[in-house]
This record gives sequence, structure tokens and C-alpha cells, in this order.
Amino acid sequence: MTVQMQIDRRANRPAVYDRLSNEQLRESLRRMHLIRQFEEGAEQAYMRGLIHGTMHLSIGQEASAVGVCVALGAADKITSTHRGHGHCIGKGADPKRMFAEFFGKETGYCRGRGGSMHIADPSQGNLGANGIVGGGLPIAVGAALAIRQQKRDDVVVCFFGDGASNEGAFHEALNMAALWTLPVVFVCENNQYGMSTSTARSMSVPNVADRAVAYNIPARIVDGNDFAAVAEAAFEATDRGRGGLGPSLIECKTYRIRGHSRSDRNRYRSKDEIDAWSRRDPIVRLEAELVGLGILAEADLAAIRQQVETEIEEGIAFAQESPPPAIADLLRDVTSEQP
Amino acid sequence: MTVQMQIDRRANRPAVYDRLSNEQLRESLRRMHLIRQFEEGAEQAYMRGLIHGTMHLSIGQEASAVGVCVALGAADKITSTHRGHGHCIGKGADPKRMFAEFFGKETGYCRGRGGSMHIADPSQGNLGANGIVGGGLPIAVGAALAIRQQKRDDVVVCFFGDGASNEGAFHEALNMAALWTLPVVFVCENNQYGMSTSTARSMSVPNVADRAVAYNIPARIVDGNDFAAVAEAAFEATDRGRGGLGPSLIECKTYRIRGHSRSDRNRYRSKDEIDAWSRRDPIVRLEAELVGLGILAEADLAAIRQQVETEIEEGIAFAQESPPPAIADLLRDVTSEQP
Amino acid sequence: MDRPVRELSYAQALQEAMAQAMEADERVFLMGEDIGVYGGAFQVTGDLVERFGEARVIDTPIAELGAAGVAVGAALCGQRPVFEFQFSDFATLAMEQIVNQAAKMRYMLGGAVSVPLVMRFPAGSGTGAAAQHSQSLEAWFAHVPGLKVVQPSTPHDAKGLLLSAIDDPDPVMIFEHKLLYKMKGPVPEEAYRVPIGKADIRRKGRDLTIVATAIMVHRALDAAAILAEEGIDVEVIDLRCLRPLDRDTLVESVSRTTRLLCVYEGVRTLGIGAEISAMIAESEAFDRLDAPIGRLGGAECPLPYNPEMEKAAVPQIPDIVAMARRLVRGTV
Amino acid sequence: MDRPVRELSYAQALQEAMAQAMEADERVFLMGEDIGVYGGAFQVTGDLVERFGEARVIDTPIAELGAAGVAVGAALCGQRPVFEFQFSDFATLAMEQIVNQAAKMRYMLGGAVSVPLVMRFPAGSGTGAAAQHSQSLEAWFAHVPGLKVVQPSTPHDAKGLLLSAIDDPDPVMIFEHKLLYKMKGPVPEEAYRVPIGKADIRRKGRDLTIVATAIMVHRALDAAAILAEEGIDVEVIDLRCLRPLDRDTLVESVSRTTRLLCVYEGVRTLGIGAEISAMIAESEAFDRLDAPIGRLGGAECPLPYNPEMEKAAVPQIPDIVAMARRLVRGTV
Ligand SMILES: Cc1ncc(C[n+]2csc(CCOP(=O)(O)OP(=O)(O)O)c2C)c(N)n1
Ligand SMILES: Cc1ncc(C[n+]2csc(CCOP(=O)(O)OP(=O)(O)O)c2C)c(N)n1
Ligand SMILES: [Mg+2]
Ligand SMILES: [Mg+2]
Repeated sequence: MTVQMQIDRRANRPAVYDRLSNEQLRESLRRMHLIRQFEEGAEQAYMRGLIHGTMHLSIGQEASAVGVCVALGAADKITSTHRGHGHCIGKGADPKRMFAEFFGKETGYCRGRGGSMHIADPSQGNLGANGIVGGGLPIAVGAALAIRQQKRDDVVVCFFGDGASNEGAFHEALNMAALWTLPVVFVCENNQYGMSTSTARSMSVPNVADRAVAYNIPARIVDGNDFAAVAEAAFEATDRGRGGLGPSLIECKTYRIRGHSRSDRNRYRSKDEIDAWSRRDPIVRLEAELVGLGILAEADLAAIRQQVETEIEEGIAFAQESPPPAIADLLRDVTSEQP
Repeated sequence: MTVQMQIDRRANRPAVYDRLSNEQLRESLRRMHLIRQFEEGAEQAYMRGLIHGTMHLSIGQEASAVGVCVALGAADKITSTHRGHGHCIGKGADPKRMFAEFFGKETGYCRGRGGSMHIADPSQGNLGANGIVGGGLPIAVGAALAIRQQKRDDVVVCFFGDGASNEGAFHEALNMAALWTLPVVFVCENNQYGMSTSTARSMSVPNVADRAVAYNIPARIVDGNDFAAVAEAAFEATDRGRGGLGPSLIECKTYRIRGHSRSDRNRYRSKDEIDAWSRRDPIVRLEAELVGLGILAEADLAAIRQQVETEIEEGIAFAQESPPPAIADLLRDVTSEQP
Repeated sequence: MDRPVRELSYAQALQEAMAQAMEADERVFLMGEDIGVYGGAFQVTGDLVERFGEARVIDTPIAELGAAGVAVGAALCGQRPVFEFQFSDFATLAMEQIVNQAAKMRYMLGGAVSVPLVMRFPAGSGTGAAAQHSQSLEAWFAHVPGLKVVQPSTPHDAKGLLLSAIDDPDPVMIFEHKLLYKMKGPVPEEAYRVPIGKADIRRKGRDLTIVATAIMVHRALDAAAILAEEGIDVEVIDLRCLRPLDRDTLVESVSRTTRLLCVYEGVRTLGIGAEISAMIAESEAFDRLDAPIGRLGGAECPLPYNPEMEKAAVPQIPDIVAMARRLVRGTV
Repeated sequence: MDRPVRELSYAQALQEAMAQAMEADERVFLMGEDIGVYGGAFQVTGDLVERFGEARVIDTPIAELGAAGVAVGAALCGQRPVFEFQFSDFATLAMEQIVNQAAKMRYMLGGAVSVPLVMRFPAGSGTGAAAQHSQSLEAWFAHVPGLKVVQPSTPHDAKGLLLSAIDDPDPVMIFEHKLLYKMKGPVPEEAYRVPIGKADIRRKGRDLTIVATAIMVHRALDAAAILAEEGIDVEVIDLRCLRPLDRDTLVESVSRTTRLLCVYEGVRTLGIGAEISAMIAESEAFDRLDAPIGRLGGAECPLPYNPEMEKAAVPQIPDIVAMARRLVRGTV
């Protein structure tokens, strides 16, 4: 297996770590924990009836979110998906305000109007999750066009799923990005399923990366559960974008451990499959790697976990204590004129 | 140039002619003339103010229409485009009723309700032209699904333009056709432009066929002005479809000699380019070939042209003499219940 | 006659309609995202794939425009597709095929074809799914000649209207309210039909006609019960079909009660109540009107996530009661 | 003051607005199919590519959904795109980006962003282009909170409303009637604005208010001239903006004239006249009404190709005259 080979090859320090300070690596691991614990916290709150609506957990996919975002600066932009908590935290969001959003509070990123599927933080370059599969693809291209027009050298990362690559929006967006040589990195988190439908049952080619040739876009397939592999591909692609060489596609092979959303009965996949992927947990792997490379000590790991746990607890408390939006504000922000 | 080489190579009788009787070859040439003269007749009628609306002429593209349709039986289906007169005649339509449609008459294929962009003849397997670029692509796949469900061995030919291949509908349709191994032949008439926009300015790859690999669909590029080359590819692809091997794509490189529609000022291309392509007239080439191979004599050519001229004149007369629809029938056929 | 009537949920009733249609006619098949082994996002298709196989219960890729076009093509060639949008909001991706192709094809082709296509749209708010998963866009479709648009409010009508829709030679759009899927009600076992184009007077009354759709029918009935105690006698009409409108039933009722209130969840401006109001205001019932025509529709905003705000964005029972009082007792 | 007022065509007026906006603000750019060297299907962008270059007058591939999304993304990031649909009918392919993204983004994100996007839609029938190139879908957009929808009827308003739209922080949809593009009228040279949300009383009258949109404004004015000779004094209001509606102007006018006729080209059912009628029927003007509210809209069919049928499918001057007579003189 390609994936296995890559792991063996990197017995030594990954080259990409030369571009990252130890502090950044530590922070990356911390963010992966933050994503995991954020989602576990949200899941519990949901089961306890504290949150309504639905949510899509990315547990098991933390490396692709953080591995990509580590290559980005604050001025770079991302567009995200319905399964976007990881991207959001990867791009620097505050779990407090994310929880507040889940709890429908005025202190949330969307002041309680958006919920899980719409969290955004434009001030940090996060243009938002999206409830529409594929909805963010052309928006990312537009953001890249704006960057070009504003003569900046930022890049845009567009996260999307394997299922989204079947949408016409994918085709139109990639064609325009390539045609106009725009600084976009298309990051496919291929977790093998679009809801219940496996890639084999929805795609006429085995890999999403196989589609990139139709746009003359360079594509790489990486082990999406390997932080370093993702980060390496992300730096390569963002360098290309910043250098005016146009878009790239990165396909991160990964897996969502939880069901698609809260209503999933998991009928379309086997327990064995889920277990096998659970054993490839990206957080466990990064921890082992950083310790193995002497970048972190076991004690650091415990400290990180502890710090994250506290942050999550505080986040939930903040959310619970925050005020809800005033019903009288129902029509506020429909347009820029306030009622 | 590839195209030139192909011509030289075929100094001898094209292999595909073994599958066609001399009568079929003669009829193919006749249909190409019929398309040409039909459009010239329509053009004149339009300029004389006898027809309103717009029309999209395919003069110069007759070989792809007829070369593909010669591989089809009456039960096979086609979907066509805004530039569909050739496909229509290729599939056996009667120019009388086509003219009647142009003149907005009750005897027209659409009883005067559709005009140039909507001519269809479902009884002959022609599911219709389409005013929406790319609109016919998924419809063709649906027709192929119906064939599968009805356990028939017919095929569907889906004509579309280079411009249409930039639509999301293209991506979605080709993916489903390949995924479900459906009997569709996607025939791209690449006439180098979508309206004023050249393929270089609208596509991130040089050929539409370059996109087929993204769907695992076999693709061939042929000289679209060479009847035999088109027919050969069409038989290969329809054989595949009938044999249960799934979809194919044929890209016919061709050129429209007229402007995009009646309002085109031709600012986006040069007279030289138009002249060069005019010298590769598919009708002239087929005539030369059939005479060279001894299939037709010069006298036959004159007879065909004469017969077509008469048919066109009669068609126009029929259309002019036909009654218009009754205004009282305005709401007829909106749904199956008649008002 | 005396058999106790069986109860099914709205979702089960829809499923039974599909199963009976598929048993009776091999041209009928289902298409949609995750309608096979997953059973549909709202479990409407449930286990049908086990009964009818993957060839007749087709999971499509996430490709609404293309998949809708596939359904149009299959319908055009003699099949009878029943297409599920996972959420009605995603129909925004397929409007081209629905509106330019399916709705117009028969007319554009001078009657040479028909497009016997059924599309199912889970619609409406109340599930906390926010602005992109909660819309009620049925009025758009009711604006399009060539389409028929139904909106059942009970399990009984869900089954009967879906069976009629599958029989129908033209494209029929069924809007199903997500909050109704689990609602139970009597559903006969046989494959009965509810006619497309007929409204249903759910409660007779003298003082005010309320025309409501989908979940608002139930809220209107509840409001009517409250109002009855105050001596206000409300007639409640379940519109059931948005295109064509059952003009006769509506005009007759309003002529009798002399007052009209339209209640619907879609955005108030240009929601279905706008058409009902305008239709009455230009009809012979106009001269009988004793009060302005009231409308309660969705708020002029996207659906918010916060549950209290979400409720505030669509008509609730107290809103209906209050508006009914104003129309019957006061001046506006 | 005394300068003779310069005349421009409606298309030229739009072009001048774009040119002035692009000169004043480098964030403004144009996107669409064949808007560069071709000049646009209706020659609205004309030679602008020569003046502003291909980086600011962008020919897109034929990919309406994606291109609309690109415009949304650019707007979100501080640019000011003006997007041309080649025909408004093709917006059916882009409803997702317009309705789920552009219209809702500000609200969904709690006010954190705005989407300063302008979209231009050549609409309407009369060109013999048949059912897929002749629709008037503006009512769909007026049903969507978060959008603003304008429909200028004169060169003057075309320029002024387009400039206001480009200034506006929110998505503004401009519906342009194809038959108006060549119509000439006075257009000041400076970059003036016409406010979004204000109707225009084009003719004062006492007996009947006609509210019309786009080309119907001109037909209504012609009808009013005919009716004046018969002693019927018609007030003609050019609605100009479909969302938000100028309620005050409409209610005031109808309260004065006591009669209302809505004339619009979109399909009659759920076209903009449905909303105007319903708005008046629930307003304080209701009690002043001396006649049913009349509506003349597009026929309940796709637009046919045959030119006589095509005319019959939308309101013409004699239809307006006849309906006005019935409302003022007779009972319906
Ligand atoms: C346009 C659209 N179609 C369907 C859905 C419903 N839906 C939400 S997520 C999802 C699966 C998406 O699969 P993928 O892109 O692989 O992302 P993943 O959920 O696996 O992260 C579906 C079908 C949607 N939200 N939007
Ligand atoms: C969805 C859609 N977008 C745009 C148009 C306007 N239009 C009609 S034909 C055409 C060019 C099509 O190019 P291509 O597919 O290459 O076909 P060709 O005209 O060259 O035969 C355009 C832009 C349309 N009819 N439908
Ligand atoms: Mg996936
Ligand atoms: Mg072309």
C-alpha cells in the first residue's frame, strides 16, 4: 500500500518540518486535539439535548484540516464544508465562539443565526462552512480572483469532500481556476463516502485526483491521516499558488469515524472497516512522531491534552452562559439596512 | 497535422464503408446537401423577413451530423443542441415540417410552438434540439437508462458543443453514464468556439476529449469534416454501447462557417481562418471521395443536388402555404389535460 | 366498512405509495441521494431497495442537476421516475432541468411528448438545520406553467396524492413538510388516489375562511378550536394543490364566510398566499368581503438556527388566532 | 439647466453606468458570457473591454453556476462584480449560488459579511426566441429575502438604478427587458443614482391606479392615453423595484383612485402582481376599494415561438384598455 510505504519512508524527520518551528508543530498537535475534543464535547451536548439541529463530525480527519492550515497565513483564505469544524479550528477559530454558535447564542460566530453548518470568521480568512455540498468550490475561485485583482500573494484553500467532486460546481470551478491560473488549492478530504454512498458507487474513476488531469491541474494523493504528508503537499501547493503558477489539487485519503450526521445508522459500512481506520488515528500518529523525533516529550502531550480539556470545558461554559439573540432582532442583517 | 495525415492515409476505401451500402453512402451525401441547402434556404427566408427569432446554422459541420447518424437505426435516440438542424435531418427529419416549424406553422414539428431551437421528432428517436447549452447531456443519459430498464439494445447519441463541455451538466452526465455503464455516445462537435469564446479562452485543456479520462470513458478525436472518419468512430462507439460496454466520447474537430447566430459581427475570428476552413468543406470532400472510389458518378452528384434543391423549394412552399396555429389554442398542451 | 382504519406515519404512507406503484407498474423507479441502503435522509424510501433492488431504487451521485436531467430523459422515453431531493433547498441546483426542460417540453414540442416525472421535496423549517436546509420554495414551482404542485398535509393525502402523481402524464412536484414525516393518521391499504387540483375543506365554518398548506393546516385547525371557544367559527381549507389552484372551492368558501386568511410557511412576499389573496380579490367573492384579506407567511428573512428565532420566523398557532380575531372582530 | 438633455438607448445607458462605476472604483469589474469582444448578446457591454481590458471585462466559460459563484466569492472578498446572464432563463442554473449563498450569507453569518454583487438579467419575450429564452422570472427573486430586485423601464432609470446597485452593499438583481434595449430616452451625463425601493408615479390620475413593470409601463401609458379620451383618468405607477416594494406609494395611490390594476409580463400566477394585489388587499387601502383588484400577467403557458401566439401570451395595450374599462365602469 502506498500509504504504508510513505510511513516507512519517513522514519526520519519529514522534510516539511524544516519549514515549521517546534512551536508550530506543538500548536498543530494542540489544534488536532482541540478539534477532536471540540467535536466530542459537541456530540455530548447534542445527546444531552443541549444543542438542536444536526452536525457533521470530522473525528478521524483532523490531520487534513490542520496539515493544510499550517501552511496558511492569516491573510490566506479558506472555504469549508458542512463537515467544517476542523477547518475552522485549523484556521484559528476560538472554540468558545464555536460552542456559542452551536448553542445558538449571540456570542457565537454567527450570533446564533447559522449553527454548525455556517460558522465563518472572515476576519481570520475563514469564508465559512457551507450547507450546500460543492457550494464553496466556485466561491473559493472567486476569492482567488479577488486576490489577483487586489495584487496580493495570498492563496485560497478550498476544502471539499469526495461526494462534492460529483457536483457540476466542481467541474466549473476547477476549469475556471486553471484557465485563469488562480491561486487556489483544492483540498479533497476523501473519506470514502458521501453520506452512505461509497466513491465506488458514485465516481467513475477511483480517485478524485484522477479528475484533475481534465483541468490540467497538478494533483497529489496523500495519506490524509499523516499530518506531515498533508503539510508537505500543502506547502508545495501554496508555494505554487503564491508563485503565480495556478491551482493544485490535494487528495487526502482519510475516513470519518463517526456516522455522516446524527441520523446515520451506519448500514453501508462494516465495523471492521471502521475499526481498521480507527487504528490509524491521526492524532495518535502525530504524537508518536513528535515524541519519536524528540520534538515533544510525553509530559508535553499530557499538558496539551489537559490544556485542551480545560479550554473545551470553558468553551462550553461560556456558551451556556451567553445570552441568546433577541427575538426582536429576527430581521436584522437580512440586508445591510437594519429594520 | 493529424487531420491531413488521416486524409492521405485513406487514399483507399475507408474500412467503415464495408458496413454501408452504396445506397446508404449516396443517402448520406444527399442528407449533407439537404442540411446545407435547408440552412441556406432558412437563412434567405430569415433575411427576407419571412422568419422571426434567431437560428444557429451548422454550415460546414454536416459531416459530423450525418456521419454519426448513419450508424443509428430508427429505434436509437439522439439529443441535440441549439445548432441542431443537421442532427435532425441526419436522423431522418422531413425538411418540409422543419421549414413549417421555422415559419411558425401548425404543420411544423412543434406545431409552430418551438421554432428552430426546439425541433424534435420523438417518433424517429429525435428527442429534440435544446435552447439550453448542455441541457441535453443529462437527458441523453436518462434516455439510455430507460433503454437499459426496457432491456433494449438501442443507443443514445448526445450531440453537444465545445462550449457545453464547460457546463457542470457535462461533468455530472458523463460521470453517471460511465458509473452505470450506459449506452450513450457523447459526440462533441468542437467547432473551436462557444459563441465568441475560443476553446483556448474557455477550456483549461486543449481538447474536449482530454476530459474523458476523468470519467474513464474512451475518447477519440476525429476530423469532423471527414464523413468516413466520423462514421468509423460512430460505429465503434455504438457497437460498444450496444454490447453493454458503456459510453464513449467522440470529438469531431470542425468549424462553423457562419456566425454564431444572426446577430454575430464575427469580431473574434479572422477572415483567413474562415477561408481556410471553407476549403475543407465536408460536402466537397465526400463528393470527391465517393466519385474517386467509383461509388458515385459526376452525374449522380448533379442529380442529388437537383433533387435536394427541389425538395427544399417544395419544403418552403409547403411551409408558406401551411396554416398558422389558432391563437385560441394558446393554452393547449401546457399539460396533458386540454383546456 | 367497519374495519378499524390502519394508521401509518406520513413517511410510511409515502413509502407505501411508492411500493404499490412499483408493484403495479415496472416502469416506475426511484432515484435520489442515499435512498437505497440509507433509506433516505428522512427514511421515506426506507427498505424499498431490499424489496425492489438497486436497479429500481437508484442511489445517485451528489449531482442534482444531472440526476434531475436523467429523470427527465427517462420519463421522456417511457419510464416513470420518482425523484427525491434530499432537501428541497437543493432543487436550486436543478431548476434548469425542472423549469426549462420538464415543464416546457410538452408545450415546446407541440404536444408530441409528455414527461411523467414525479419529484419529491422535503421542505420546511423546524429542524434546526438553518437557512440552507429549511426553505419552503413551493411558490416558485407554482409560478411555472407545465408543472403541477401538490403539498399533502396528512398521511392519507400523502399516499393518495403521490399515487395520483405517479399516474399523471405530466411532471408533478410534491412538497413534503419534514415535521410531518412522523405524524400518524389513518391510511387505507388499497392503492387509492387523491385527485390533483382539489382542495379539502377540513372544517366547516361561518365567520372566516383560513386557507392553509402543509403543517399550517394543523396549526390552523388548532387555532380554529381555540377560536371556536370564543365564538368565532372558522372554516379551514387544506389547499393540497398549489398548481392548479382549486378556484371554485376557495371562491365559494370565501363568498360564504366573507373573510379570508391565508397561512403558509413560505416567505410571505410572493408565497402561495399572495396568489390566493389576489385570486379572491379579483373574483366574484370580492364584493362579499367584509374584511381585508389577511396573510400569515414566513418572515422576510432566511431561516435562523437559534430554535426560538426559528419558531418566530414562521406562523404559529397564537399568530393565527390573533390575526383571525382581528379579521373577524376588528378593523385592520 | 437649459442644456438640451442628451438621449441614449437603454443599453447605452446601462453601459455608461458600468463605465462610470469602473472609472470611479477599481473594485468594479464585469463578468459574463461573451461580454468582451462580442460586446454581449444584446450589446450592453459593447466596447467596454477595449476601454478597461480583459482583466476587468471577463468572458467566462459557459458555466453559469460556477461563474455566479466566482462572483459571489469575489464580492465577499471586497470586489464589486457586475455579472451578466446572457439570458435571464439561464439563471435557472445558478439559483443555488444566488439564493443559498449570495442572498443568505450576511444573515447566516450574523452580519459579519456583505455581498456587494450585481447581477443583470436580460428578460422577457417578443424576440421570437421561444420558451427557453423568453421568461420573466423576476418574481422568483422577489420571493427571496436578502436580495434586492429592480426592473428599470427607461434609459434614465436603467443608468440610475444600475449605479445604485453597484454602490449597494447587498446583492441586487436587475431585470432588463430585451425589447427595451434599443429604446431611447433622456439620460444625464453625470453619474446620478435612482434610489432602490422607490416606485415612480409616471402619470397622475383619479380613477384607477395601474401598477406596471418594465415594458408594461409603456403599454400602460399608451393605454392611459386611449382611456383619457374616453374620460377615464388613469394613474400609472412604474414599480421599478420588486423587492423591497414601495408600499407607501402604492397604498397612497390606490386609496386615492380606489381601483387597482397590476400589469406585468411574468406568468400571471404568482407573478409580481399577485404580491401587489395581496399587499393592497390587506392594507388600509382595502376599505377604499371600489372594484375588484385586476391583474393582467403572462399567460399560463411557456412562451410560444409563433409571433402571433407570442404576442397573445403577454398583455398588450388593448388588453389593458379593456380591463381598465371593466374595473372603472362595470362589475366583474
Ligand atoms: C447540494 C447538496 N446535495 C446534498 C446534500 C446533502 N448532503 C450533505 S453532506 C452529504 C455528503 C457529502 O459527501 P462528501 O462531499 O464526501 O463530504 P463528507 O460528508 O464525506 O465529508 C450530502 C449528500 C447537501 N447538503 N447539498
Ligand atoms: C445555459 C446556456 N448558457 C448560454 C447560452 C447562450 N448560448 C447559446 S449557444 C452558445 C455557445 C455554445 O457553444 P458550443 O457549445 O460550443 O456550441 P456551438 O454554438 O459552437 O455549436 C451560448 C453561449 C445558452 N443557450 N444556454
Ligand atoms: Mg466524503
Ligand atoms: Mg462550439
